[in-house]
Amino acid sequence: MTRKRAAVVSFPGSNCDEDCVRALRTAMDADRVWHTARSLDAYDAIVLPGGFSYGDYLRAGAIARFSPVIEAVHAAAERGVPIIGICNGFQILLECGLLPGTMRKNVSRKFVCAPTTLVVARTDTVFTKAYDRLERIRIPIAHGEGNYYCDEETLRRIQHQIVFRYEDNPNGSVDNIAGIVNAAGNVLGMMPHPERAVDRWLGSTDGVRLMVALAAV
Amino acid sequence: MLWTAHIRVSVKQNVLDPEGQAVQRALHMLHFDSVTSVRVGTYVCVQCTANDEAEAMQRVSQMCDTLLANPVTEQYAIQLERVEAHDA
Amino acid sequence: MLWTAHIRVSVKQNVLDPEGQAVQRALHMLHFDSVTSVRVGTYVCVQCTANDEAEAMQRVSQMCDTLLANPVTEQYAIQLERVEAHDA
Amino acid sequence: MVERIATEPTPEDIDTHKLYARMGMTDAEYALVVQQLGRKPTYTEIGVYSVMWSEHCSYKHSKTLLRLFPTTGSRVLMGPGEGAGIVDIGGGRAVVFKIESHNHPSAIEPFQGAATGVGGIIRDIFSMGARPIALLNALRFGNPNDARVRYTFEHVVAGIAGYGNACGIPTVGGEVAFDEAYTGNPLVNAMCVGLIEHKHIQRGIARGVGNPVYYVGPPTGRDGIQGATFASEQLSEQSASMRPAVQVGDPFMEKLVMEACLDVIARGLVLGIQDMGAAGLTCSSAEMASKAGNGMELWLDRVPMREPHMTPYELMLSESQERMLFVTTPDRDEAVRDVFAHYGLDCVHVGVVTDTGYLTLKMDGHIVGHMPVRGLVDDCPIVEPPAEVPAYITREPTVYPPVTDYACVLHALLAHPTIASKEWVYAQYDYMVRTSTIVPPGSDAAVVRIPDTHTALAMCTDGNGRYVYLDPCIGGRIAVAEAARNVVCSGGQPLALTDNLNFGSPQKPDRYWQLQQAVIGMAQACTVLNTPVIGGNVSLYNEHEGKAILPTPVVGMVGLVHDLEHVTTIGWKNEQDVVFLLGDTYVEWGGSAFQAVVYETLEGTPPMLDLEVEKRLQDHVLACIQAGWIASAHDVSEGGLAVALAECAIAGNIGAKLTMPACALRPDEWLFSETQSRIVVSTTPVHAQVLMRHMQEAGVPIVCLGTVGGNDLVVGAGEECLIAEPVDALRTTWKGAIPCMMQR
Ligand SMILES: Nc1ncnc2c1ncn2[C@@H]1O[C@H](COP(=O)(O)OP(=O)(O)O)[C@@H](O)[C@H]1O
Ligand SMILES: [Mg+2]
Repeated sequence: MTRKRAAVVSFPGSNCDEDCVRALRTAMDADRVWHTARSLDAYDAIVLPGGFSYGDYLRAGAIARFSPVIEAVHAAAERGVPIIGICNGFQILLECGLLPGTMRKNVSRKFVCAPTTLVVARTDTVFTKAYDRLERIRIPIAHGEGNYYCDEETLRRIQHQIVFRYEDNPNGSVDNIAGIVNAAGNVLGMMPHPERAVDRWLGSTDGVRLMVALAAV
Repeated sequence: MLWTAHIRVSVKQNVLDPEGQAVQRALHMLHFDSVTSVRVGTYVCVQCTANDEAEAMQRVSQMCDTLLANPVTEQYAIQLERVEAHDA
Repeated sequence: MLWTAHIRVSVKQNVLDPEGQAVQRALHMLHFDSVTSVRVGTYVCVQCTANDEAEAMQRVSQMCDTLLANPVTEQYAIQLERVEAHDA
Repeated sequence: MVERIATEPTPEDIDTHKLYARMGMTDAEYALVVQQLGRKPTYTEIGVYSVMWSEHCSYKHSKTLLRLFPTTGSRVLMGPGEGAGIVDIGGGRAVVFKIESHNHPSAIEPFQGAATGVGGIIRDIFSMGARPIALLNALRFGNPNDARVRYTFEHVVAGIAGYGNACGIPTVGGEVAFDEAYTGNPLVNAMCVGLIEHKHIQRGIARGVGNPVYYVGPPTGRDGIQGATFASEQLSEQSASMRPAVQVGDPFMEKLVMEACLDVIARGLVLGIQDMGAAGLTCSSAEMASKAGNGMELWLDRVPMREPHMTPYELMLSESQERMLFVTTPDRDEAVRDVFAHYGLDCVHVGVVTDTGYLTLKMDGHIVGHMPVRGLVDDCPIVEPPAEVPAYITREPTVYPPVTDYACVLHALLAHPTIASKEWVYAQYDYMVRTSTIVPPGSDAAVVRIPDTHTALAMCTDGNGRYVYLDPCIGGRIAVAEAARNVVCSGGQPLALTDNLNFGSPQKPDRYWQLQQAVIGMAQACTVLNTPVIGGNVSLYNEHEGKAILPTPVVGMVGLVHDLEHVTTIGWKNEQDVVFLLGDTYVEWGGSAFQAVVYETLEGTPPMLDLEVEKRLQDHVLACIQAGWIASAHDVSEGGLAVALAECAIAGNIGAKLTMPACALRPDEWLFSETQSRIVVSTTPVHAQVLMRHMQEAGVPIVCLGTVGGNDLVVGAGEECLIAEPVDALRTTWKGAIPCMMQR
């Protein structure tokens, strides 16, 4: 079997791109791809990493959504390619409509960096099949706008799309949402950083199974 | 012709505004007891050229729809002002 | 009497506004070529009681001076509106 | 012929009305400028001289003192003199670091002042060609009962977070202390650490006559003009209005400029590069020319401008942020432009390296300034002001009556914002980005892995102004020793340090004496502990309406962890582990947190520090850590032994049952005195004997205090119980203090 290859898209201001590449490489090949790329056809998986694309000016992800690469991301989403948006990447996926809802400032109105415990709500996605249902995993967060919001009607509709919930809600997200997938199940957005939980020196290895699952798609 | 558009982007009425609430609490702590509600949003001031007010309004609305406001949670209001030639 | 104050807080003219510049570049990227300048600030909508317009204005200015605007880098403008009794 | 700008005062006006005085220049300095030029300077020229000869750029009051620091060592690749110092760490790699202050801007606009301080120190690191891997800071604020102090604290922290987080550099450590003395004049010192391969090391040097000089970064505005001079004055009520415009940071721009500069450097396209920091274009151009022994001609009309009608004076003195100046060769023009274009940046050809030895400024073809580079950079008259021992200095030790409720005092100490948990602060910093942070904020030193190796760097900042106030020489020694001790406790071998000297006006003899004595004490410690000074910063005139801050040298120490397995943290680990105290304890109340909290005063003499004792302690603790005998290590500092023990318990989330050894001290003295050169270590029962024997043979005082276990911290003396507190209760006090203070 040939090794799978992931694209980690760098936007101006992305800053977790290198971390994602390093974490993915334990399981698969990974390249950094600059946001001006027009095609992502060569890749088996796509990661939109964390950071402050375009300085997070106006709203996080609002400007990145117009980068040339986003069309290719839409196309890949339609083809069923697994796509993960982490932190700022999640915000971008919301802004470009690949996932429902929106992100607002943390209720504390402060940036928060901390280890958190997530409860895995779904294990039947390509991303989470290596976890146990309702398993508690340790994955850190680092964001100022991670307060997930959608209206009640939407919340009812996406119940089945919720993949991760916070055990202790750190930012005010509705329904303790930390990560959701699209209806088709191939686009995942999550605020916590799995790439920061990949070896014992970092305090948790719970992110590794996500990387491995992605490589096995 | 040059126009100044004052754009007020704010959280929709039926959506909770935690930032506004935090500011309201802060104002009460500073003894501004007369305050009954606070909403916080973004103010964007755009200068642009257009042949007339209608065109300016149409352009600025389009900017709001595509970039400046998030349709899921935000609404916007535009006030236009003509900039006199010698200022431009 | 109840008043609505629309407060526009913006970066002072001679102070750098990186957010405004980033938004301006984005608007140009989206082919809004008519845009000549963008400043981004905060919009605060405060409802408060006051006996008359002058008092309302004085209260809201004070809120701006103490909390809502940073006097070193920001300026503000206030628009007042009377809220009709049945709305309040 | 040098022409003047029509709207500006004439050289004659400047002379007769002494306009130079407003720029902070003395009559004698002005006379020297006239002598250097052979004529009266124009407004532009006197502006350039005034910032180059300000304290901030010329170090005129501190240069002779800084020479006392040892600056060389077998690992030192570059000492003071460039943007940052460089230390070899083997494998063809080196670590680059520096600390810098942004005290005065932060006093006036806390968020932007702190943010731009971080931005500036990051540029110092990447302009050397190094990849920034970590940020630290040292902060001092006044009494938090004052609402303005809380505002400053909150916004300084937000400013540091806002900038560092967006640049993708983890803020991994630092310190925050509160004392009345900093009320009108907070301290904001930021430190950046970078990694570099030897072959990529850059210098800020304008090499090669005829080579083009480029400007990269955002356009120049009227930001912070005369900022360097401003940093050399004391604060007053007028300061706030004096500034036409504060500098605003744009971390997004910084990130792009950083990536682009590291890219052109890695491609070998650059001959010399320097950031435009204090005094902007003036300082960077003059220093680059000076280091090469060349001249430089700048075409100011080509400098990108944010506002119309900017004058040469404004362009030369502006401190707009995120700008860099670099020199390359003419044939690389296109390659350089391509790299910057990739990041969406323009670079502009703004001048040329000349052989004249002059800095020549042209605007629209007219010469508007022509000044000798050497004169600007090197010939600022050095001042050696008189020093005088302040009247408050005493040799009398302080004595206090015994306290009886030890737990109550312990809680009061833990609740003191200087000692309390700083989680409220560092939770706002992204301390994990770059996925190399092995020990996050909250231990003695932060530990950051060196990518692709099994080694790491330990780093911290330290400096206790209370000790320095009472005895600057001893206080200076302690600052260095404590920083090194923190690195050792984390498993690192101290390599070198950077320092920031935050003091009052050197023109007042008692304050100059504080500076002088502190430098002497620091230099002594550097020599004995074998940690040379590879760079630093001096911030004088830290006064508010005539009242000086506590004299506060801050030491930023970096150490090498030779193997990740050596990484050690403060928390107790396992039931049954044995707790030892290394080092002797004396009755030393002067400058202690006990004194601050219980008596709300600052008096007496600080703890003494025998450098040989300190060195022996550090060497042997490190050796035992490397031998694998130590489970946790924590140095005893503010709050004394009681606080150190509580912190070990809270961090490890486990209690201990301990006993005060029989000695001549009262329990409160043993618990709260701040005697130096002490470390609390724990070890598994298996290693307890060997550790004990090793220390005894080495001549390091060691006593066994008891064992780890249970949910309570219990300390007894003979039959008497001194402290018996649930660890949860201690944690609640310690963690809750700052959030509670900020909710007021
Ligand atoms: N307190 C100090 N201790 C050691 N070196 C210092 C100290 N202060 C300044 N230096 C060194 O003097 C040199 C000149 O500093 P300079 O480049 O003018 O500082 P900056 O870049 O902060 O404006 C630098 O290499 C700096 O590291
Ligand atoms: Mg420098």
